[in-house]
Amino acid sequence: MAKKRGRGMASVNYPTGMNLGGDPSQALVHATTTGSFIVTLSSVDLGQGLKTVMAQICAETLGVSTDNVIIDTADTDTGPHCMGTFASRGTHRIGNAIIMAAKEAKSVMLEVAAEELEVDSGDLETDGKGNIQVKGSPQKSISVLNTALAAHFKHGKMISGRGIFLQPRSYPEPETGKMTPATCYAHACTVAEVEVDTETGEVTVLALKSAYEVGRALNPRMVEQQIIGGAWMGLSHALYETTEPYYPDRSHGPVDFNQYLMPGPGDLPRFENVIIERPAPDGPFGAKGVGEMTANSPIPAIANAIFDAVGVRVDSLPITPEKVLRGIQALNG
Amino acid sequence: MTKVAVQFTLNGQEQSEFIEGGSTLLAALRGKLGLYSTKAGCHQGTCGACTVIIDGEPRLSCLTLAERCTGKEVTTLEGLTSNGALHPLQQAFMEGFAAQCGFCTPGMILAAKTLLDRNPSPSRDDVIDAISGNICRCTGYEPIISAVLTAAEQLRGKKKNA
Amino acid sequence: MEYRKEYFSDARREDLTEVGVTRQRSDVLGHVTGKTQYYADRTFPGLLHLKMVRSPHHHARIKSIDISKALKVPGVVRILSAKDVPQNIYTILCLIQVEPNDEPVLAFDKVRYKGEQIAAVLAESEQAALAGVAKVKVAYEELPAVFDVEEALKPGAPLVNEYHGRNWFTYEGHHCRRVRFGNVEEGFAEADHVIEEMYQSSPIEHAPTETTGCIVVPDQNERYACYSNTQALYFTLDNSALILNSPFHKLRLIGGTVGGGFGGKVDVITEPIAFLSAMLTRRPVKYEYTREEEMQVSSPRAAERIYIKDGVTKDGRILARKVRLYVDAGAYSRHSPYGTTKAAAHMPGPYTIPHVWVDCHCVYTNRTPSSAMRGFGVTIGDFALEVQMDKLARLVGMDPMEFRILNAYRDGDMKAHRKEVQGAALVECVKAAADLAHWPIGERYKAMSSEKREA
Amino acid sequence: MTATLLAAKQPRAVPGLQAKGGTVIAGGTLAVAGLNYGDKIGNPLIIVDGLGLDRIEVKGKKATLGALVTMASIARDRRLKFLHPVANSIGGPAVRAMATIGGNLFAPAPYGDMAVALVALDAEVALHDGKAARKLPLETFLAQRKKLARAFVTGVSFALPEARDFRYTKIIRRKPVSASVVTIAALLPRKAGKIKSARIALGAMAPHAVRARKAELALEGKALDKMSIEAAAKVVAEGTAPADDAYATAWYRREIAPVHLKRLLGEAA
Repeated sequence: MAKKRGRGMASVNYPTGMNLGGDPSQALVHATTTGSFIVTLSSVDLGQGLKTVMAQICAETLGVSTDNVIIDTADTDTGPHCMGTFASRGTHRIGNAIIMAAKEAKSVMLEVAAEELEVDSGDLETDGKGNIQVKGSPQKSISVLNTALAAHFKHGKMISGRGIFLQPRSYPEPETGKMTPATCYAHACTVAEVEVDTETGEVTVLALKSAYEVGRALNPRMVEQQIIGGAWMGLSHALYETTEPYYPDRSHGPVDFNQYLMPGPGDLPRFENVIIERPAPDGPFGAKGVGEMTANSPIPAIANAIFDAVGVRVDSLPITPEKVLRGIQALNG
Repeated sequence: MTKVAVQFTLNGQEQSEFIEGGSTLLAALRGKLGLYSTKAGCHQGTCGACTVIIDGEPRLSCLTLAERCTGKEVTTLEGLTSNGALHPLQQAFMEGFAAQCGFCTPGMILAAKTLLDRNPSPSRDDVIDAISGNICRCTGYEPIISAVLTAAEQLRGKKKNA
Repeated sequence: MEYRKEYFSDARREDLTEVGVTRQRSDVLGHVTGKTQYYADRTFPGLLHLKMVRSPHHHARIKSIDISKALKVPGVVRILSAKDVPQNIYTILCLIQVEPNDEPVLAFDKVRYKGEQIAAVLAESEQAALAGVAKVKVAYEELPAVFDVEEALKPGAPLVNEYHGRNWFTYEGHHCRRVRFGNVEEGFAEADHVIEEMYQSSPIEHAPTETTGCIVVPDQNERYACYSNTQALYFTLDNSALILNSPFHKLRLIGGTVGGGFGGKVDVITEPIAFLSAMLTRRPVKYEYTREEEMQVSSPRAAERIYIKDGVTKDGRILARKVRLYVDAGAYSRHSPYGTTKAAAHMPGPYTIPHVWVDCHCVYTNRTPSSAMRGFGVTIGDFALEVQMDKLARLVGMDPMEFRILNAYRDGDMKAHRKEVQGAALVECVKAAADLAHWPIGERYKAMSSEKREA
Repeated sequence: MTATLLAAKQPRAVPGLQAKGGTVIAGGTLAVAGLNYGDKIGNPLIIVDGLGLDRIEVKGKKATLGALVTMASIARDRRLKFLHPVANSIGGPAVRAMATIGGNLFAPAPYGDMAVALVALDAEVALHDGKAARKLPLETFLAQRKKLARAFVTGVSFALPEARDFRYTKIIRRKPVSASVVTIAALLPRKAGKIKSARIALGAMAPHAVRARKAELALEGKALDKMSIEAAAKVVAEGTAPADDAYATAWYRREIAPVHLKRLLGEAA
């Protein structure tokens, strides 16, 4: 039995948001009578955790606890427009819209608090624990709850805000392709370690070791979810997946999860990851979109590792055992 | 439409229902009993999202005729929480960030439960085998495997202390 | 997961309390107790089930559709065909001014891929709807089909989509999306080595564990609520209203909790026909893909064929890169014209290359229309680029990490699409990955940075 | 549209019900999936749960398994330890808890791994044609299974091998369980160091499990050594008719069958 090991690497970048922009999203923020904040959206959580991160962004902007923010999505009768959840745009576009809405709501809240405390609203700050206080003299404070009650029942003011984020549309120049596809890019580099069975062409991915530059990891464990799930998908694309195994021939297309091959829980490599943060000037607290990118660098890294192990280049996806074996046989003449 | 009677224990409660002849347990649970934790991902027996426990064994409710459940004990994810207290598996899935879209989670947890009920000290390979019929497209499985191992550890600790 | 905070340390705010820290997912309790409500976790009295009559052919003329026997199947309530659809021809990206409308909601004169929708059978149960589907008789005259992107571009290839009149999408008068930067021929002439390689992928399925679907429910006031797992509510609402010729305010989309998307749920396929069915029957209607439909009929990630020709100096500088990229759009546009432009914008990868020439073709063939998927327009391009980079590094005898660092784009460089680089971080990622994998790189490369180009 | 379930009271009643268009539901893993997709499945659905066909009997050196014995119950039975790897290679635990021996005999390639093991074991199939109960060698049954679809399989029986004489491997793409690229089961009884009546069965190398007779001949009377293994591997794919499918091509299956036979027998040597 002959097994050969190899390693390969690949580095990539990925644009945040819809290519060429023109993809707005909106948010409404308002306080309840008792100082909870509701963010109303028509944005979709596919499982990546949008609802959680949007609550964090709103809380950070307002200076309240994340637990105090409720995300109400997604109903077109109540939620303002959102272009949708795709193109790694959710955190960036909707996050920015929420920051804008929350800032407006916060300024109303501070105005009310200022009247209650008889100070200038510019001298106020939130303490993140449910209070609004005078900068430098925290003993002079009012709770967010009492501020909200006062706004509703005493001042007749609505603590609310509207937000939208739009990266204006860019139109490519037809001749040269001059365009602005995106304003910020995330980055990744993956090292793949593989073992190749030279008699059968089977590839085992032993490890995927990656560095990801994400702007700012707003919720580190959830970024890690994207990274590991994405790296797994990359491995899956590299070695397994296709709806047309004999493309461009249409035959033998899989119709179930037995035939549609993806790595199972027994095919997992060791995942090791590090995070780098270079905040994007236009990202919410510097964040860039990373959901899509995480699947990309493992694919060529694995292909390059296979070459390193057995000297076979498979330049077509997926890299099946058959393609590898044919390559090995061709090398051996 | 021919209706037929079925009687079984569902999450500890006697259940008798008239269902359409030939319908699956999955259809009965979701359509008739309003228990939506059991998910329909393929109706082919290839995704595991509809996994339930019948008489201690994991079963695919999409391939199980409801009428054949007569006299049997059926557990769905709704049956795991007792008086609002989470099962250690549920706790471990939460704390281990082992769910993303959540669609495979009920089936995963039930598949894992049948393992832990039988084998309190599973190896990593035992866990891998237990969830091998359940497809997850989001997590890459790794956090799920860790969560099941963590839950097993906690369950063993509980037993020791009891 | 470890942070490498030594990079860009001065750019990082340290005063944040709610972001930058892990918080438990707000939806996870629902997930682990099975209480999270997905679109299908609802029961409506009188719900009708929709099943689709689909083309068994890759390319055929429809001679006749006979629904008479199907209407007699017990439980079948109504069968819709193209003539029932107010604006049957649409294209989803008309919302961002992509033209022309090129796809029928229900096929009538021709089918252009195997699995294409022809007639919607509405019935009291799924089984009845399936039995109805089996009884719809469609007579076809098979036509020659084309499955290969380069074959499809040749003169005399079977014409896939008459709305385009040719087998490619036209970009402002050009047969492809192009990028021209510098002069590649000059670059090749200056290079020590020139290589050209071809890369190929095949279609890939999103495979969310929850299949695509929706339930449309009429309310008492002539409005229609659609519970959907779409990734984009307004995209779906607006396209549906256009197809139905309906005032926008009559339609309502409810969703937001989805069992995995990955780009597979941005097409607008199930909702318009479910809306129409609910309008015509005044009953709730569910249209959900089976797993088989999800895998073979719903849009996959496009197959791509990519030719990359590079000129490189013996000390490892890439001087010129020429890319010809073919996106297999399948029979209809869907999101492919957009994805093809995104692919062009992505070239030549995160590297600074003085001479770049890119032609990205969006090509129509007789297969399931492709559409968006995680990494749309980029994932397959990255595979090709990065395998090519490995080949180039080996060709000039350089370490592949060092070769990437040397060519990596830096702040202030000009990209091929004539946008100045800002916020680059590729060099740092490569260095950090090398470190993580104990992959030695030279001091000269360790000293390099994305923030400035070394002398 | 709805289906009617009918519980058969006697095995002999089943073929008659099938002749009237009924379908036997054993584990349901194949039939109910078809039902869900609107396949024309015969009605009524014949349920055979009450016939005592879920029993495993071991008497002396002989095992008899009812048609409704599941993969999970085989995998739990200590007397059938040598079959555990076979049962555990089929589906995930939920499928194993449902899938039956009887169903496995009808599973089309690349499914039907238990049948591969049973062919190597020279199992006999017990069936009832409505008039009489009879027995057929499994190999004969598989070759005629389309014709025999109306007969009701009640169980299988086989002689228990010495554990060390039985070998099994299943090559898969997705781990730990997936459909077969190639499955090999081998029974290699040895006497005085020489192989006596070798049986090698292959899965996914034909529409149903088949024997690799040339490979068996190459081993017959030989010591299990490098030379005999090489000789057997060389001819193992001869006469097979594997298919191209979503998992692999026929070419690939033929190419790796010898490699895996070598590895399987090498372990045993």
